[in-house]
Amino acid sequence: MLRIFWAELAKDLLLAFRRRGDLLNPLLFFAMVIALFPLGVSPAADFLTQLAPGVLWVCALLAALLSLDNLFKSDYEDGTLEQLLLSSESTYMVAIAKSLAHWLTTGLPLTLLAPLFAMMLFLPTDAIPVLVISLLLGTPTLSMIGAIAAALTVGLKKGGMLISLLVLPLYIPVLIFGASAVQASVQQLPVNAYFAILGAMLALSIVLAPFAISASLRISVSN
Amino acid sequence: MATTKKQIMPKWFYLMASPKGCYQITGKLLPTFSVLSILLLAIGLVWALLFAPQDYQQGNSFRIIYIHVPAAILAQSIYFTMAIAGAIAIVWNMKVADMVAYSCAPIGASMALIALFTGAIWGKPTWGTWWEWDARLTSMLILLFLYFGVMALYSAMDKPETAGKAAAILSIVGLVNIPIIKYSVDWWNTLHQSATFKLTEKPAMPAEMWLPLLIMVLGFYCFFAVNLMMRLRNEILRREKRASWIKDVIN
Amino acid sequence: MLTPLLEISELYCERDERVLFDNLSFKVQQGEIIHLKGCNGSGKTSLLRIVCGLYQGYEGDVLYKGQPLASVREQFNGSLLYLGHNVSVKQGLTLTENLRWYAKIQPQLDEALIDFAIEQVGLKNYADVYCQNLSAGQKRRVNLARLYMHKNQQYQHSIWILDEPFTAIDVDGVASLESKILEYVKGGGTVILTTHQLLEIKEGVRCINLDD
Amino acid sequence: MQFESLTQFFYMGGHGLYVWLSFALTFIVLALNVLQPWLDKKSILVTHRKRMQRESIKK
Repeated sequence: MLRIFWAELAKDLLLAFRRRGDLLNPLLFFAMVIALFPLGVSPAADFLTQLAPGVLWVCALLAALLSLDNLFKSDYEDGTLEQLLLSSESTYMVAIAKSLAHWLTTGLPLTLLAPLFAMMLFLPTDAIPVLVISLLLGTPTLSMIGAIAAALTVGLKKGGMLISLLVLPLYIPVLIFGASAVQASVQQLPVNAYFAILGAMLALSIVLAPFAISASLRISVSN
Repeated sequence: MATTKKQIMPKWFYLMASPKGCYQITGKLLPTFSVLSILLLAIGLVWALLFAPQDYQQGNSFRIIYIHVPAAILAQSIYFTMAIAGAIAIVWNMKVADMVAYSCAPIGASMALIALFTGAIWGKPTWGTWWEWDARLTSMLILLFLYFGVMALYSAMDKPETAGKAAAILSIVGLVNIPIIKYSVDWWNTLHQSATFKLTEKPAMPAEMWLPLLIMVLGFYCFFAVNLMMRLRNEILRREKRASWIKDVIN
Repeated sequence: MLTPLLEISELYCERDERVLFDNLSFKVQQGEIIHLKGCNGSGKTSLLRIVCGLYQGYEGDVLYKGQPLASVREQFNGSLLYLGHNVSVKQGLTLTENLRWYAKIQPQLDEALIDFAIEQVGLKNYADVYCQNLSAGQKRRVNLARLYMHKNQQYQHSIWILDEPFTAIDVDGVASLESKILEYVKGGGTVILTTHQLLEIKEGVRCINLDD
Repeated sequence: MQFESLTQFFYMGGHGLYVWLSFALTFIVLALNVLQPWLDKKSILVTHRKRMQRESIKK
């Protein structure tokens, strides 16, 4: 049961490592969009401070979203996805492994880079740990939910735009609580409640999403 | 597999489960429901517009409630229906349930649309703005997005069977999320105190106000039933083109 | 008589407005070699995918040891090796890495046999080459190597479903593959394959023609 | 009866625009919902008839 999990995780991470260049793209996207806000709206410090929690979270969310398209694509195209579905080991574990790999290659780097951009948006330093923790709890959920949409659209020629359409409404709760947590810490309010809820959503998504993912994969392959 | 199911469910269920049986039954039910819905909507409309008293705060703009609330209720219960049908379609891999889910999506979307329109229009006299980020409207907007997602997925896939299954999964995922979304939006709303005074939140409505509302709600439900059956029958015709009984229908 | 390993009954399947099979039924006994024939587009690949449980857009039953496929999927998958049209190898991994991954996700394969398998398909010198540098035929053979990794004592009740296994393979490759298939079947294995060439193997081969 | 005259009924105490606009939009959307499947059915039947003719010619 765990055997296929590790095998799949190792495979995806190894492949990702061999194409290191691609790992940078979401991060660069993150950086550029962040830079757009002071340019587009206003560089005034107090204003950006107000904006920062929402902007940081929205950008992280979009960056994670854009990398979803390739989550299952290559496996689907070269046929290894079929072989995975034909394994006697559980597809549930495959789903978790793939989502985890996606998080490790996008969500985690984004989280680690976030403080840097938080500085650029004048987010108070004592709010930065909260930002990091909220991203740590939130971005895996995004990967789990996003994997469902990726699995549903993997068989389609032009899945890219569709994924965002399917997944963004489902991202809203994570966005709300993630951003609110940072907001609260900016206003010196307690944040534990937010973390608890983000954690709960993460747990829920880890338990339920893989069912949806594996079912979607079977459907997509059968198309 | 069918044999194992036989014991579980009542007989009519299997009649409905077969496209042919479903087509015939809905054919019988359609006229009744059409008459019923027209009647209810007509009565409700006249009552709501002419006889229902106006609200002491909102005056006559309050009459919008008689379409806003039914549409909002329908939008939610149709999504529920769609997801349940989708679940049945996947678990028992039942064609008709799949088609029901498919037919639900556009109706639900238009209900959500109506709820949003009327809510916005209503907002103008009550809040002074066309749009207010009020919790109800916001979650209704998100619900509309969910509907659009399901419909987009349907239209993106070329094989109806696959499209049906995929969209079914999506709608189930959406169903799981709806309570979370609602909860989060409500919280977000209380966080940023926007609308001081909520649409449709009335202290104990008098009977002459809520009776027509009740009738309108029933009318909308009947309309949904009629519309669903129409679309469902079309879908059956479209997909069962090889079946022999279709030929009798066509000629 | 004993229950057949595989039973396909009253299969109906249509793809893009064309009926591929209408109430197609056949049984597969253990130790048989089923040779699916038919012109291009006669639905050979679709049939194989249906039997594997990869393609669901059909009506009718596919039974494995008398059980519907969906209900015994794990057991069935555990005994199945499917060789599809796709090469099913990761370009970014070396030949050995690919096979090791297969050995991990498909327990009926033996990791210890990797080197032997690579040698059998004549890619000894390519063991550590990235698959993106291999030719089409060589990639094909990487996938074929899985057949040589099948755990020897587990031929009983197991099935190979091979879609055009001989394409892009040179003459001696074909010969060795056929002898492997023969050994496998002798050991109690069962094979369903499609190919346009005629097989050297004769005994135990049953042809099913999808054209009529 | 809440309104003395027809003009008052349309005026709705200054809220006429909003009330009538929302009711009109609702009506339009509902009407489209009925119309679309109705037209759809016609087209489906036509295509089916065409297909059956083709197939009967083949035989």
